[in-house]
Amino acid sequence: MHFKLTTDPISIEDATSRLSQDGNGALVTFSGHIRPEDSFGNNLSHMEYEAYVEMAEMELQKIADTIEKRWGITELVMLHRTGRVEVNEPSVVIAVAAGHRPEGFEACRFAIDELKRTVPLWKHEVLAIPQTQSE
Amino acid sequence: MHFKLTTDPISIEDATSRLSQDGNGALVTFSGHIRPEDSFGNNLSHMEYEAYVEMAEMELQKIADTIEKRWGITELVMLHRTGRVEVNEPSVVIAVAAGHRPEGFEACRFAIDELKRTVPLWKHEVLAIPQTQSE
Amino acid sequence: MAIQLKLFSSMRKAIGQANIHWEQPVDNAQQLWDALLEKHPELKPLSASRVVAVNRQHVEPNHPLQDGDEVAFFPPVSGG
Amino acid sequence: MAIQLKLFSSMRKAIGQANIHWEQPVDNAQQLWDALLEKHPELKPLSASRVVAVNRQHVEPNHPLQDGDEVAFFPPVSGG
Repeated sequence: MHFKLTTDPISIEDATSRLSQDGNGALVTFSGHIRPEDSFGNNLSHMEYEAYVEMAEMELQKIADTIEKRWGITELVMLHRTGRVEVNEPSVVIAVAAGHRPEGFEACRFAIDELKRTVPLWKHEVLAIPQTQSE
Repeated sequence: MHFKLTTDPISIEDATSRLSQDGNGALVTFSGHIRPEDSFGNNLSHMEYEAYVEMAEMELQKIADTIEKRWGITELVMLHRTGRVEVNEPSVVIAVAAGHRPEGFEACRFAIDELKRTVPLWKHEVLAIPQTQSE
Repeated sequence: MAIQLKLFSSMRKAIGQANIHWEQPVDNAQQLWDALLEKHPELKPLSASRVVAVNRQHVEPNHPLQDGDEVAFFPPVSGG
Repeated sequence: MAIQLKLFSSMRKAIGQANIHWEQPVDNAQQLWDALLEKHPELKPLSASRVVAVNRQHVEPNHPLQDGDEVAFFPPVSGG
């Protein structure tokens, strides 16, 4: 189990390189990326993530504990950006290695759902300022 | 949509590098790896995959068509090894980029389930020959 | 009648051949399998798990065959 | 009584402060929030969506406070 909050770019590779595949038949990853528009269709310049770091680490640990208890899975990596994240970049990456695919998919889905529900992180959309059109 | 049957090693990166993330908030990948033992606990030397290539490509295309129809997802990559695959290596990699995570997870899970159900590929376990013990 | 017959996995291994050029007249896939069994009784144990494809499409055993068809017999798939 | 009060996201932005050293006696988290509102009425619109953590654990508003506690107020999380 490994988790990290970081201002540096993160990637699926970062996450999977920390997993042991040995004996695990299934590897499931999820990454959440900054979409180019907000829900009103306005263009985003970028996203800013804020974290309550110490509490976030405790909540991530709880997610890992639940996954180990429920599915017997210990090969889990959760990475989340803080600070500025550009459009299309991943803000979160989760990777799970499991014996078989059903529990791999379930645990990965559970991890991201729980993260979004419980981990004290907040996103702030920064809109692109439209260029003044020249006449 | 891209699929490939290949004797060369495959990776999650191979798959994700062929996806457009633009506008897609969720990326879900699955890879299936050769486990070191068969179901009786015998050590595997490696796995051999056999394919009915022309039909496999048609079946993969059907899976892609269903995913596009059901979830509106076009960013899908499916890679599968043929021939010899070593223990712990991935024999199959699937990657899906979707607007949001529910359909990303569903489509990725559907793709691997359907692949295992319909695509004419067969695996043959090659057991490790135990070393003769010297007295 | 000319049929390109393909065998995969355990079917292929049982008779040691992957491709057979078939000329004996048959009406459908089931008849082809039965005729094949006469020549290769070692396939008999595999009858129960036989899957048939004609021209790369899954079909029922009674699927009619035509000159030039590609017919494949194989066990249930096990990819992934 | 010394409480380390932390505010995040919209709470932090509303008063322009992330950390407050709090010394006025309060019995529980709800009382602390009410006292904070008196000093910073601009937080009022955020009351309905207030989440409370004490010593980095989610708690109910009536959670009793002790000297040395770390108390955080923030809106619903939005990570991922």
